[in-house]
Amino acid sequence: MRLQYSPNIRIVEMPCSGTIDHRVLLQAFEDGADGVFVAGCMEGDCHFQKGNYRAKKRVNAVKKLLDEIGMGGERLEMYNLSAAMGPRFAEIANEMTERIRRLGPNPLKKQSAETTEKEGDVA
Amino acid sequence: MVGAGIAGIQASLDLAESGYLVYLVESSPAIGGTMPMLDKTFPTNDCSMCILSPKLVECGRHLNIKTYTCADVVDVQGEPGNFTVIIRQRPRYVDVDKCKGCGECAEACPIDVPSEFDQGIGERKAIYKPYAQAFPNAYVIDKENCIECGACEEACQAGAIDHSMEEETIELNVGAVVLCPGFQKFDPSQLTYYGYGKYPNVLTSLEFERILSASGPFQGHLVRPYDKKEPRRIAWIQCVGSRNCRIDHGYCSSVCCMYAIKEAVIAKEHSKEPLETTIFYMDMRTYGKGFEKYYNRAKDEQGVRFIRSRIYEISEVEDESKNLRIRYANEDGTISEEEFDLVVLSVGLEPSPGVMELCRKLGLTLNKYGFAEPAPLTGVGTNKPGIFVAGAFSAPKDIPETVMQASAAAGASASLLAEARGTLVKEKEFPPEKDVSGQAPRIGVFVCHCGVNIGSVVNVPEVVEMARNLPNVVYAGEYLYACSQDSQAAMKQIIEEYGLNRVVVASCSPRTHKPLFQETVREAGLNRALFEMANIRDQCSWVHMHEPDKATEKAKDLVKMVVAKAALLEPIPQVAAGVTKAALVIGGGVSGMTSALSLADLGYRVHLVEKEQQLGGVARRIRHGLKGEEVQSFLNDLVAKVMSHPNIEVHAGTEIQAVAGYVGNFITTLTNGKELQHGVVIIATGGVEYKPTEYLYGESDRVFTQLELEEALVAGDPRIENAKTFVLIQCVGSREPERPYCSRVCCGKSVKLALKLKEKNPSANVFVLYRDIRTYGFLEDYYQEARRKGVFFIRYNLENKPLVEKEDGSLKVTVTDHVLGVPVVIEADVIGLAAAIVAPESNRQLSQLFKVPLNEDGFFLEAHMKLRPVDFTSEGIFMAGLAHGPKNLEENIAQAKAAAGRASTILSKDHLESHGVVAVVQQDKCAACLTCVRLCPYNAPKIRNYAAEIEPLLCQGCGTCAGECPNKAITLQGYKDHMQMSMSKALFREV
Amino acid sequence: MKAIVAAELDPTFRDELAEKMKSLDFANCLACGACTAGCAFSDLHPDNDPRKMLRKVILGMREEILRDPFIWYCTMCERCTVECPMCVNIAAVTRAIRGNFRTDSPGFLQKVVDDTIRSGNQMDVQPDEYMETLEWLQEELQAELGDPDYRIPIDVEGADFLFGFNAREVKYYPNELQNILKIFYAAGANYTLSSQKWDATNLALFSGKDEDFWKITEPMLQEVVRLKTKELVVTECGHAFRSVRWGYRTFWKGPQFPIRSILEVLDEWIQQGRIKLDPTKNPEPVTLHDPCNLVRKEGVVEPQRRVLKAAVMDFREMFPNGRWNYCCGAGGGALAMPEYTEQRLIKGKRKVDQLLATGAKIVAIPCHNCMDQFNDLNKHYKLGMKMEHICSIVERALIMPEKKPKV
Amino acid sequence: MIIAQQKPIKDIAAMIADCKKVLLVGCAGCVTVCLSGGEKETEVLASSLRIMRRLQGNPLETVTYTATRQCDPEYIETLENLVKDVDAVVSLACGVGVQYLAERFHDKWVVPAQNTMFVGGSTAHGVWEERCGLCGDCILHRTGGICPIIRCSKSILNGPCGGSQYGKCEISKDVDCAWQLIYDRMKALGKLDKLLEIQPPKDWSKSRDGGPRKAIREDVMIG
Repeated sequence: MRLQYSPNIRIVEMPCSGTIDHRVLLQAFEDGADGVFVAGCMEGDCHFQKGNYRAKKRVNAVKKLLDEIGMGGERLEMYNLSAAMGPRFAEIANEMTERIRRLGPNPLKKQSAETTEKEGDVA
Repeated sequence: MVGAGIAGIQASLDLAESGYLVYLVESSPAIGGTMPMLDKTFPTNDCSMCILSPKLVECGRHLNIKTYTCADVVDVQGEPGNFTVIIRQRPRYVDVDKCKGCGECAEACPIDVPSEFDQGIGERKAIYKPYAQAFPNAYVIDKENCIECGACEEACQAGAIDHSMEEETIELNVGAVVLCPGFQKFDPSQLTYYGYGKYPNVLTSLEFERILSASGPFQGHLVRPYDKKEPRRIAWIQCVGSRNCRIDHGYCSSVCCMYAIKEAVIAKEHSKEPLETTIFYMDMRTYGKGFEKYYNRAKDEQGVRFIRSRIYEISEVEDESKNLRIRYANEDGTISEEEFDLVVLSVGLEPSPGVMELCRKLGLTLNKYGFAEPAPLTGVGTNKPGIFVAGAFSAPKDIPETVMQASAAAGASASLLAEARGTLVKEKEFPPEKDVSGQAPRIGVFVCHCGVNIGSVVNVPEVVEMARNLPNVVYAGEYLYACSQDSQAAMKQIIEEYGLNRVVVASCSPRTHKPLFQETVREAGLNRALFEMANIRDQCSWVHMHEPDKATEKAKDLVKMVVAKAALLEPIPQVAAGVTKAALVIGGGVSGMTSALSLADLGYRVHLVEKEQQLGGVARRIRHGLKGEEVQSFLNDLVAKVMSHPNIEVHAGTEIQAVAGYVGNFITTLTNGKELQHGVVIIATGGVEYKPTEYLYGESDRVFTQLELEEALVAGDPRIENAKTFVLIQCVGSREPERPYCSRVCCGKSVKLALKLKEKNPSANVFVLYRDIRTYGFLEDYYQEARRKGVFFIRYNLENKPLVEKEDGSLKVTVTDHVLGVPVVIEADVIGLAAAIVAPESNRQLSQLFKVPLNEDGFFLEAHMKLRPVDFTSEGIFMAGLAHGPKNLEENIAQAKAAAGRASTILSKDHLESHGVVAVVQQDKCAACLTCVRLCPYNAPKIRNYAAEIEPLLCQGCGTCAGECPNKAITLQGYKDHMQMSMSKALFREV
Repeated sequence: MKAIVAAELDPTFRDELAEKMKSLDFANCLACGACTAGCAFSDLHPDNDPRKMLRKVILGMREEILRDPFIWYCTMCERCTVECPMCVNIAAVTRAIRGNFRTDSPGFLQKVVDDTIRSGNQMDVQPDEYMETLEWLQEELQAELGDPDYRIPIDVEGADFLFGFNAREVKYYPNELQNILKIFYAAGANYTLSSQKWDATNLALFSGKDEDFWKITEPMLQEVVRLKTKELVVTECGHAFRSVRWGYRTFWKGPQFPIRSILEVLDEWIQQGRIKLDPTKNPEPVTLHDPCNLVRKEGVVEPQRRVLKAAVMDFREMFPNGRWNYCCGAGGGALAMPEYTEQRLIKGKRKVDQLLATGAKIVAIPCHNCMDQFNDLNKHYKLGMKMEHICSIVERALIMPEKKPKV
Repeated sequence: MIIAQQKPIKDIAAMIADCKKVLLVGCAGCVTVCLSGGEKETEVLASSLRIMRRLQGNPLETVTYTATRQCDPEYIETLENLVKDVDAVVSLACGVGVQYLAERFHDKWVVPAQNTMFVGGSTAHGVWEERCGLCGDCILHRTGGICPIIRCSKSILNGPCGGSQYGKCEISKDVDCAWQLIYDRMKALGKLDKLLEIQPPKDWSKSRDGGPRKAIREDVMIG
């Protein structure tokens, strides 16, 4: 449908959101991601029945962990949408980009002082 | 197979996959028919070429399909099972095997002539290839315009050009013939008042498609051919060459309303400046699945103007802009005049004279418009046994219906030749798989332009340059169309030359193109799993159109991530599984029974499950088909055939309890306890008539639904017999916010009911209150017959619906006449409501059992609206009939045969190969903590000797267990954690 | 218009009309609006929308139709449905309603029809008056042609063609008849006039009563048989030409013979060189009006253009023209309905705009009804243009042959 | 099996606040089964600690290893070269593992990442319940297989205490009264009379009250 959305998103393809692992999420932040979101199917529509429920539990666990370690849990989010909902994906992409812009770049970057221009245009 | 449009291609693929040798005869130099000329297709806005090219390549490369281009059938003799077909192949003057499609010859050729493919707007040389992804990927010489200068011969290094080629006559011996030669577009120059051919800014819709298309003469840049200016105001005129008795084209061409909306929407997308689009129409006929939503979105959100007025004439303004002026009448009779930069004529479809000539020779009966209308209630049959029809040649129709009819024709031909299955076919051999274990990764990166779809936004050379110095990359190159046949050949050659053991393609969506590239990688001797795709089109160029530099930046990142993952890819062994040669058909209506019979005739066992005690479904309540067919007698002998067929076992009065297994090996338990083993499933659970809440339904015994009215009429109910005034109201429950879809059959049915009422009592007053009369195709003749017989048609709109009131015992209907603009007050004796067709509640439960999705309206969601209308995404499960969506009996029968045709492509195989992406347990790390056993919905993991073990054939590859195994003993092949982590690491590490 | 009560609708009206018209095509109507857009006058004044009229017919609103002004406003020019996709013919419907259902025939339309039936011609010219005028013309021509034994052939049997013309050419504009006869003379035409029946016009074409119509036109056709001529040629008059052609096709059962317009004959003569023209005689810019009956309904389009191009220096087309021309506003017997003169002049405005756009000084008008309308428009809109028949223009450019051709 | 739960991350971080490099050791035994100390949890803990310390501007280097079990010397022998240059070792095993590491690497500071909770089993995925108190002198044969020491809040031997309502213990309505369970079971088995026998006070010397215990099997000892 060629809907335009923010170009700050990089997509990692998985067969199902149920494949996501706590470490992969944490690793993304450690590597420098400013924000991560997991897009799974609508609740109850998962082709593999429970994949997206498990993903939501794991994402919530990691969100709690991120709060505890000072990174901030809002940088990670789980969304549920179906393959047919192009407009919803674009909306999420823009919404998440705005949220991360508000939160600012990944705090680890400030610490390690070298700025990558990934988020160059962030106000 | 006569004609290689989408119908010919689909039918050939289905038959070849079911074990039959197919001769595909195409009169033009390349297969593909009209679809390659289209820019986008409705209602998904997929690029037509992108969804077609995998099928083109699959059909082109298929061992069991022999394609004859530039060939026409001249004669067919013999009887079903043994036909001799004479075909005449015109010389191509280029040897197809030698020609690499490199195009040097065309460069050298001095002759420029208008290109037929580009509808005469673009140009081509005397030696040309119809279009980029054409199959066969070879050039052809157009002798009329060739001046025999020999320049092409010199330029051709492959020595493929041979001017001495002559016409050949070839004789083929076949068992069945499928005629699907497509249609011819109506030539609007004969309607002088539109000025086509006289005014340069009046174009046909197909010409406009070429202007919109990225492979078109202007590379998708929307300009007027006349002065290359970008138009600001475009008008579409509907019913050009359709619904016109004056030129004996009284039928409706069924597709023009939808393609006009699509062209308007896509044109808006192509123009930087705001573009005003207007469609002049009589009835907006968006009756297919998802069409109404598409129309509403175009109208309400995308600002396409719809003006209900048939255009009298187009005149040209005097100044040199040659813009066009249209003087048209509004619905209230006032006159408006507007100027447009461009007018597109939505030309209809008509049979091509050459084909009609062939049909006459074959003794095929054509209808009064020259179409080969199928024998009633057969979907694909003709008056000649053994000869079937499919596609727009049988009636003007849309691509999904064409594909359904093609699969149905394939199914019908297959069942005719059931014994000969598998006798003439060859298996596909692959070279032995190279052992790459232990080798350091050597990655090849192939970046695609996809015409301008990627190249116009993402700076492809920059991406290739970046990819060249990524770790482990030994080759990086760019391709205009990575999916086209020549690029595939180049890829194989480069894998050989550079000794690649990993391949990355940066192009479009893996969903449509991964299998195609994996096939090529496998043909080059590499395991299919050593391949990964970066989607730099749907995730970059398409969605960041107006930010090219950011899109290029993102494309580079995606390639970096995928290359990092590619380095870690390991070969995955293929696991084969047997196929139970039996089918489960759910639903004993006409669709279910037709599918069951088709499969049974093919020699497979069929379990037909019906929740009622007797077969028949909703068809039990239908007396006459839309064309007057006797439905009850047809239904009874269908039931008789099913009950008596040795291969069919009917399970009545029972439903599905539980489902296990996967394609080829399903085990289903019924509520009566029986356990069935089968290889495929066809869901044909039908539809239910909506119980209206409007128009006093239920509060007066004189308000019927259509089915009730037909039953009462046939039974001679006194309420009907002595009624004098009838009011039929359309769109009751359909095209409403709660059910934003058209139930498609009610207009045809109301017209038929009105005719029946008039026939019974000519002096009766019959009113039909409608929003759009959607009697598409040849149903339009019945609409005209109803008007001639004095049925009153009054249009209402959503804001001003008819008012039905009870007034001292009688029903009063008030509606505003759409021409005179004054209210009409009708004392109705009988009111018939065109109640919607809704999805049965049981669909939700079935969707859970088989894990197949529903769309928002509750009907089952097919794998692809355009090209896989009867398949589900999960393998081995198909659908037919009202379960897919509202359609009439004829169309349901075609879809039922199509589902059987598709299912037989699986049942005809002895074993299936699993797709390989499954979870694996590293036994020594497993603490047998039972997490995986408890989590897996498919019961794939079992604990054996103190550690978990996953049954590869049961595992669906979802990775839920891998994500939660506490000791990381389970990994999902192809998607291991360290692969995903390597992608994020690569993303943020500066190269 | 008040609310329509379905019970009061009278569907039999539709069938009655169909029986009278011997066609039910009008019932195909899709109410698509093409005719409303095609009608050049539907937006100029109320009650001129063909779609609304036909809707009343289809719904069976008998009373409404019996007093719908559209029936008399419509000039029956057929532009609306010339390409109707459902083969509806609004003009035929209007005419059938006028003739079979309406009793309020306006102005003196019916009086003229009755006169024509009685006297054989539209202007009630008595036979002696007719013969005197011809004799008078004969003398004039003998003087003008300098040929004392020139005779106007009357009742000459076996001639190539019988010439039928318009009563106005005898009653008011004998000079125009003179021009025609002079041209015939120059071409050495082998023709004859009839003493019994010479006026080809027939206002019953507009009144819609077929019995009246056939009473008037049949004698004209019978004259051809009586005088044993090879064909019938009709003067520059739209509805006269249409009447004899339509009558011939619809009712005539007698022997077959061609019927042509004088313009086709002039064109033939010019091509064959039987008459020579000197265009410099007509220096001023000339434009051509296409009468609906002659051009759209009977298809005579090119001959008059070739004739004019041979006869004038500066010929300019108006737009639209030919089969798509605008009616002058006076069709359908409007000139015989003084009470609708105002509507007629409003309709004429569209034609005036066309004329001004061409910048021509002379308007060639091959039709008498149109001629009256153009004269009214000339005065009403102060155009200051000359309105002429094509024969007058041709006569002016005529190069008379030296010696006297055999008669 | 032994059930353990991870300490809050702040506490773990506090224990190693002054360390620059630590070794985190998971255990593939009981703590993997109770989802608190396997390889996955070890690496999640490591990653969390690294992020936390980097955020505080005091980056921490971590090495992770998951032993098959930490309660057998041979399995922790492999840590020999891993512990060389680390400032501390964080063990995700139960208390036994932590002490084995401490004993083996006496020059290394070893800290527990878990709170070893109890000996029990899972009643649902993610839910564990205590069942055995390791008293060293099992009396289950007298109570139909239901242990009053652990499951009765007051560990009385001759219950019920009379405070239970509707079969739930007076301390919490989520806790079953052990003796209600024992009574129901013995009644079902028709052995109610056995409950009449008065139980003498338990010999707690067999439990940890007698000091840390040792179990020796002469027959299998090597050398």
